[in-house]
Amino acid sequence: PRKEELISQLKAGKNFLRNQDPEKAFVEFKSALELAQNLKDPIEEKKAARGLDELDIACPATLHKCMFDWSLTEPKLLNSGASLQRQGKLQEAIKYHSLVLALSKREGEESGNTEAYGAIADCYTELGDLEQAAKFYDKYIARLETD
Amino acid sequence: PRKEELISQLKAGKNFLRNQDPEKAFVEFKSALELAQNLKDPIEEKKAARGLDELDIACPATLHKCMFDWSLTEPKLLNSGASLQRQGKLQEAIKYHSLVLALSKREGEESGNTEAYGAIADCYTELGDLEQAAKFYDKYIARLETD
Amino acid sequence: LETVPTIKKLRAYAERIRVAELEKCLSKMGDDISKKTRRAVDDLSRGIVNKLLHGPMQHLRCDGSDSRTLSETLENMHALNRMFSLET
Amino acid sequence: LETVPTIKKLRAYAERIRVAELEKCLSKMGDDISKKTRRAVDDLSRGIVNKLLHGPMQHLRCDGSDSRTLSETLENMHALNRMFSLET
Repeated sequence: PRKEELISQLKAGKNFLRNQDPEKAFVEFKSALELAQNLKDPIEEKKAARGLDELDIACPATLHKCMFDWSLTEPKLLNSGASLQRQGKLQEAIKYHSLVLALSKREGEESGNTEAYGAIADCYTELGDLEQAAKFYDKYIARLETD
Repeated sequence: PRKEELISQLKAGKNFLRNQDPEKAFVEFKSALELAQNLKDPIEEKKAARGLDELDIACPATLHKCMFDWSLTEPKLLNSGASLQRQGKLQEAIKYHSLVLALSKREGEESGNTEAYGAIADCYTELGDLEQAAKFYDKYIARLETD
Repeated sequence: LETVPTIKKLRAYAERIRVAELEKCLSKMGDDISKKTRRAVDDLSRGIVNKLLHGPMQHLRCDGSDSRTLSETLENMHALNRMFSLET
Repeated sequence: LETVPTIKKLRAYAERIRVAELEKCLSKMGDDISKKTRRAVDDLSRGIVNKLLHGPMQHLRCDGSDSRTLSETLENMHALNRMFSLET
């Protein structure tokens, strides 16, 4: 039954990945990886790790190793987003930075949100969507005085 | 003869102090202090130390103890200048900051000069001498991009 | 909305300065700094930049509800473009 | 020369931010930091502030040799006064 749970998590992760929902994909692959490690199932563990790697394209493959420590994960996500942005992969960069916003809320540690809001707004500016950019810049500016 | 040298240094220091030339007074009292320490002459040593204390009114009395280490002296001088400035003793504050400029040149370590130029200009602004203030702000601004 | 590109350029300008100064600082501190120190230094650099940018950024985002605000916002934008050479 | 008081106020504004952030950083780092680290952190804070202020400060000190420069300098001053609330 735990093996079935693992397989269904991997399947769900892939679905979320295909539907461009990185946060949910991240959650599924992350718990699949933990489960596979508990079950000592190296094949499924590799699949879960590959899912996380796919999620983290531009990001060092070590991301999934430290994803349980948000203080390490967050800068990596922000860096990956920034690097995608430099490559002109703006939609993907927005996804990464949105992931920071989503996960930081769960982690209760929102110090990277200022940067994430600003970076998302930068991407929308480059995409020519000034309305969206302005919306995110407003959130960014509202946070500039906090810590 | 060394004792005579010491006494003439102390005299010179007091003269410079009276004539509001803190840099030269500093140099005289500093070498008098060294000389008195070498001669193991506690009375003259105390006089030299008192001269330095007088020079450093607002400054902790420990200044003369660390004045041979510029990396310690410089922030103390800048702090003393700033504290005099806050007390409205603007002419004295200008003297302190000028001392930083003069000594840093000799020490070959000019990183505090940006702050000294800016602070001197601030004092002249408060004194209403905008011409002098502008002159020092120009030096300050020219240094803002250096390290 | 005309001011949006200026916000982006000003952010980039400040970020270049922040990263350059941070790297200088880290190289002075050497390799054996703790994670806590690394984080404190990073927070310091971001804190100063963010708090200094807050005023200008806010004044680039007045909603143009009355004309005085709009023209002022545009003046702020022109001044920032000049002062930080953001046009190029 | 009209811009001289603005330079002073802008310097004071930035210095308040610098000192506040520096103190936060030092309190995070604890008491057992080396003189080298203390100095590097201080230099970092000054470096960021000075380099960010360089542009605006320079544009407050154009000599008013032609009228266009003078009026621009005054516009810069008004914009900075607004953006950093320096008038009060």
